[in-house]
Amino acid sequence: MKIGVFICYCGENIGRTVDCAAVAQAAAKFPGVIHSEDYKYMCSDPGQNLIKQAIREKQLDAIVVGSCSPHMHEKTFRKAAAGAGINPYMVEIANLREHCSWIHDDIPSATKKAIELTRIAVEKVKYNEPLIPIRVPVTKRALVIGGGISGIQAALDIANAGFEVVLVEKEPSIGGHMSQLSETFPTLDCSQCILTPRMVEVYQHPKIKLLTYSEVENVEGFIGNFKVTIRKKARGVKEDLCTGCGLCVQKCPIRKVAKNEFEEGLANRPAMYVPFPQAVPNLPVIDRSVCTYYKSGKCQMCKKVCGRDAVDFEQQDSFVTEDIGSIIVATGYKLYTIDKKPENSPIQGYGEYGYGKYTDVINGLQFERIASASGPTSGEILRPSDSKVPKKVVFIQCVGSRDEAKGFTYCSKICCMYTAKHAMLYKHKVHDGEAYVFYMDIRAGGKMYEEFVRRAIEEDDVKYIRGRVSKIYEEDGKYIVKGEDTIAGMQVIIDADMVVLATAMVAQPEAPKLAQLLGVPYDKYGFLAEVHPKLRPVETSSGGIFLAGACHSPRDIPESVAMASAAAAKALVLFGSDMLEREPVIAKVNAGTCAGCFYCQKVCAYNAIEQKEIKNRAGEVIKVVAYVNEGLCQGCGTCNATCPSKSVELVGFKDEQIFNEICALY
Amino acid sequence: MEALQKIAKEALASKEAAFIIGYARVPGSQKTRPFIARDEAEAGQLVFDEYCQNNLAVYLTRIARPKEGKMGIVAKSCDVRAIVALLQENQIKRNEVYIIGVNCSGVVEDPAQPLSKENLAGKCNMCQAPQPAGTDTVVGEAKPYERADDKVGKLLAQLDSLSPQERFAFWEAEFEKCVKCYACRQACPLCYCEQCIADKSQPRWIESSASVRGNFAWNMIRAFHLAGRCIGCGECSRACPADIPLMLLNRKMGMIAMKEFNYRHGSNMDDPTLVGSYNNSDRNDFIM
Amino acid sequence: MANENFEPKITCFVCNWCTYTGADLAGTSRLKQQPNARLIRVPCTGRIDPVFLIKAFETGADGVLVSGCHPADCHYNTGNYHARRRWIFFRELLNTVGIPESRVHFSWVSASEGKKWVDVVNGVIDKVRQEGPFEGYKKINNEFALPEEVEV
Amino acid sequence: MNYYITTDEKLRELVRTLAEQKWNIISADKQGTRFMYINDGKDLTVDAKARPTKVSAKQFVFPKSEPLFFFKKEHDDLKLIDPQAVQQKTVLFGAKPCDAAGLPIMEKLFNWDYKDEFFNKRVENTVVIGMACDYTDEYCFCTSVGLAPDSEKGSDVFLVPGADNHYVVKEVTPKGAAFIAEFKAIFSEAAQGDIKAVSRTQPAPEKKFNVDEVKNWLDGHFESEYWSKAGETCLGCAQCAFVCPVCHCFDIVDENCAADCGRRVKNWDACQFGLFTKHASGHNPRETQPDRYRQRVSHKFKYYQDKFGETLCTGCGRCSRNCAVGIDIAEIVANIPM
Repeated sequence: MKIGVFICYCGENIGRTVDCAAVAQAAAKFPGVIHSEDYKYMCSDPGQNLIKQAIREKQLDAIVVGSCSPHMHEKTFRKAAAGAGINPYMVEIANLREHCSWIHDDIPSATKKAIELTRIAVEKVKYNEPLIPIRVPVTKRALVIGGGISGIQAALDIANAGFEVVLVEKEPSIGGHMSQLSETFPTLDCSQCILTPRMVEVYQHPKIKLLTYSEVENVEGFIGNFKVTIRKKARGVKEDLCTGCGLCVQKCPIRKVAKNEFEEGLANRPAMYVPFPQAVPNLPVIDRSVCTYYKSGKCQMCKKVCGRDAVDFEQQDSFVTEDIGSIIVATGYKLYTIDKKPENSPIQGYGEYGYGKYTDVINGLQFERIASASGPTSGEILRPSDSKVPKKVVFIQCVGSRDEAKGFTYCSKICCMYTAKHAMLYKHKVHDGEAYVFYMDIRAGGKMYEEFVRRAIEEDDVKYIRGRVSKIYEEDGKYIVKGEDTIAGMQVIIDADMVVLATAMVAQPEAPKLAQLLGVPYDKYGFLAEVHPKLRPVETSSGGIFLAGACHSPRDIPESVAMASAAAAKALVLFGSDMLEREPVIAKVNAGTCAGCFYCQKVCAYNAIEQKEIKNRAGEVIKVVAYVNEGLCQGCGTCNATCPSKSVELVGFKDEQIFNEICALY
Repeated sequence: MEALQKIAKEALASKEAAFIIGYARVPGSQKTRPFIARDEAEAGQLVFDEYCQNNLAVYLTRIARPKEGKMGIVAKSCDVRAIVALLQENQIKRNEVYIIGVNCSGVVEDPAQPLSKENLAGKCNMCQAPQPAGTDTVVGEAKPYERADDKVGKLLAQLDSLSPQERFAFWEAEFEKCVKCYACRQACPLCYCEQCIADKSQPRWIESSASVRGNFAWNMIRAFHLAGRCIGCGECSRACPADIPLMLLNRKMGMIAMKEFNYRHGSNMDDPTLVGSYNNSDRNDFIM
Repeated sequence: MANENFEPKITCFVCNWCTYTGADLAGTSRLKQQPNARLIRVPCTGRIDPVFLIKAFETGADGVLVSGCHPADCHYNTGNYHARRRWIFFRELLNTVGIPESRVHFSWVSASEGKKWVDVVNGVIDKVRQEGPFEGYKKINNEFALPEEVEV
Repeated sequence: MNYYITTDEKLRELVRTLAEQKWNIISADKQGTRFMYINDGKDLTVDAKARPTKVSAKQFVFPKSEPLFFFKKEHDDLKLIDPQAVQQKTVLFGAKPCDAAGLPIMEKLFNWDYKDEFFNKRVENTVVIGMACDYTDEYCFCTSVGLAPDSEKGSDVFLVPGADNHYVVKEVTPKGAAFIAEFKAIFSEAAQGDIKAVSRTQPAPEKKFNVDEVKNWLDGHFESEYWSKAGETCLGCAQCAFVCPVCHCFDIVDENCAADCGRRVKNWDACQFGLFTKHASGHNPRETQPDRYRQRVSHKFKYYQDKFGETLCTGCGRCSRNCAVGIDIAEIVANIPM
């Protein structure tokens, strides 16, 4: 086999700590290597041309590129190899950047390591074999998980492109957190007014199958061919019969039995309820935890008043299974509940601001409801405890966020903007009121964002104090806010009527569970991980699964919408072809040596191992051996390691390849 | 003994079994050895007593399958575990074997000597049920016998108390003796691969040389492939011409199977195998 | 101790999706590491056969590190669970033949744990450096050294 | 032929002297498992009453694994490197007649066309101190293959146990004579009259078969029904061949030392392995275990006779004594329906 080695400087990135020329010279002496060279940027057009030229001129059978991570440019170099007429799988990458030059300082030892990494790749490529990608059909149907603004946007984009979408929302209505907001920064337009038409569009779209009050139960399969089981939770109301007249809700005798979730607990609701007036779908749901019928078997008022006989107390959770080609995760965020430490979380408690103890210490979403025209105070700024107009309001930023002691290292990103908005809304409605904002820094990057904050300070006279609040306590009906003004270098004490905490955005508590179902990595906070932070920000490491909105990290509405459209575009790229090419890295069985113990079948997560009878010429079964279904095998290789006789091997990572790699390390 | 011969003759006469894998006396000796009875006259040579050390289950995967009739086999309770293990691992089907269970009162370690507390096979020390279960028929009676010192267990405890360097030196001396005759493998009822990993040459994970290093690799992998599978019959140790205490490794793996998973292979043919299944709560404390 | 000048050789077997990517992230983040580790990339920890570890020692490794996705995070759903079950046996087996835990290390490092990867790698290197060269295996490997290289 | 007298204690002293002079010293181990290198007089085991060791002494002239050469790939070149030459002087203590006789038997195979320099050099460097045997069990049959408990075949020096830990020492070959001369202090010269008669405590093994009759039968019975039953319970391990003092089959394999170098090794192989005759095509001319067992018997009692006029067996009984399934080659040969 004739092997070519190409060592990339990556500008200075590799070249600074690795003597690339020395690596190329050392590689030239490896047995089997007949061509070796180095170049400034191997991934550039001239770089790729060097490779192609060498392949053609020296009739190379295989190449090794010493460059950045294979996750970065393996595809590029495979394509280049294919362009020069050799099979793209005759390419191996030595990771000289992420795994060498960037992590070492000492040139001699980094160069020595780079030579060894190159040798590993050369030894592996000796046993590479030409492979042909596997083609599988694509189900052109998307699943969007989460019906907030991100999910709505993604669903509409895909549906409008002409493909079917299943939109799953765990709450009784779509709309998400955006439907709770009063106005949006930096334009101060009404959140509901811009969102509701989108919600209705989803509901009415012929290509969108909307499953509210539903959750993803199980995910099987792979890109282009997922099978998703969805649990439709029992509403207690038959969706096909209910007209949404609302009579049952009006007649439910236990009016204020539960905290209204939509109003962030600032109001109550009955057992039979619609989350909010503009809910989509406009269908009520029975809260079984509080409903009299489920406690004593009595009442049934709702059932009695329903003219359509739509109330069904016996309704059970039901399951639907959908064939799906691509999944977009848009499960959004939650606000950090600061009064208690969440279970199994790195997040610590944050007791000292008195949230949960002092009625008028509220969080940002609660303030949104107070400021909202459709909220519990009809948009009048009244504090929850006594419905009086607060004359002095203190807003505290970074509650939880950017505070390692509390378990958060990240910035929640949107709080600077919404706090400015809150203070501004307050000043617009309470002209004689005073608004104070405690902040660490103002992060107002974004179109018209900085101008918006300046307006709050300069036009609306919001008093910004740079510093942290150390303590809040109640005294004579006031909340004494003790803080520090780090610019003035003095202690500040404010006797406030109300305090609004800009608490951190956290991931949905169920996000890790869903991520596990999907096989998508997530960070320690439960935010889902993209496959590359810069160049593939909406893709996950699981093919065909994309991310939209705040399930990935804290972000505001325009960013979420943009990300949702990006995710939709990724799904549409997938739907653009009828067949999908899959990596041909799959297991293959040697029927001759297989003893038929079927341990491989036991460890296969994809049911890809089948049993096959081997017959002699007389047609008698002489043994039963394992057989790999190429369509199902995902190429993990667990069967290969499990097989005692090594009768099943993973193409692309065969025993001989790995054996050679290990032997290259001497 | 007569009961055994009678059952074997009947099974052969009725064509229930094509042959009976059993024990026959070595002429002029009290020793016995494996014997395959194919007709009624040969069935008259079958015996069972305390000199029947062999685990005959090994023949179920070695011998040519009959076109008609089952493979008959004489099995002690420990041998039945090997048969159940083969059932668990798809090597035989229950309707392919006719199992004549024999109640056992312990077998000898050294067949030149009579059975005694001192001359009791190591496996009999570990025996939990001398009466075989799940067989087609059972003959004989199981008399209680006195258990001897658990030599393997003691040696293992001693080995565990050494430093890693000392343990390595211990095995270096033991494996140096290995001649790679693969008697351990061939005598093992659960080593049934058509091509052993040790015979695979592309790549050659286990060097075929009987070098110390190749012997380390072979013996470690042999023990690993039997981890959670070994049923403790000790045939590997007994077959080893170099007297390498192979059961130390097998026993260690068996102890882990018991400690971590409360599992004994070959106990029940419907049990999921240890390798090939997992539990979310499997031990994780050794992983950073 | 004399071991301070000893540079151990650590052979690492890592899964493609979590640990290899985590190591990429460590690189992208320019987190410095000692240069003693050599990574061999496999799709999944489920692919890692114990014979790899034996071969690593046969090729002169002083220590081995095996790393993959955290439980429940496996890109292939269950590969790491099956791997872990094998390790439970194999590490005990190695320990019994005198290849101690201090030379055979396991970790879960996710794609986002670049920092953890650095800590794990440096920790393993330090630990093995403290252990010193794996004299036991080096001795039995000697039989395979080219004659001119044999120390007489 | 000259006779000498020595004692157990003097032999131990000899070991100490030889160790100082960097000889390789081989003795049976205390457990009776095998022969091994020793360096200390106290480890010497010379016991006429002991059962033959489980593994024979052949590996000291025909190692179980022996590098023939090493190779190193260098870019487009391949360098061959010789292994370290066999030089060291070696002495094998306490070989029983059934062990010592193996050397001249194997010597024929290793010299009939190609002269195996590794084997020859080792034999040349080795002084075999044989010893009359005083052990018999049901597996012993040296008398059936033309040997006896006091055969000197293959020994350079031969010890006959006498009373009071004394040994009568016979010099058998010039090499043995030179050895005795070199270590005069150990071996005191004895006159014929000084040699006390030594009484065996064990009867010699009974003669179980006649090798000529066996060969005659084998000549015409390749396809005999007898074989199907004879090897039926054989599990196909190589124990019998590997413990045997004369089985000499080997396989030559290349092994990796590292990615770019390796060694070519000669390893013991055995006809009872299924792989022994398996073709690359998958076809196996010796398909079943009885086929292979026939080969084992035929090679020992026919083919080797045909080629070298000798029986490839010393009657030590090791293969049978160690067999996990009780296959006794002497019994099978004796039971041939002649």
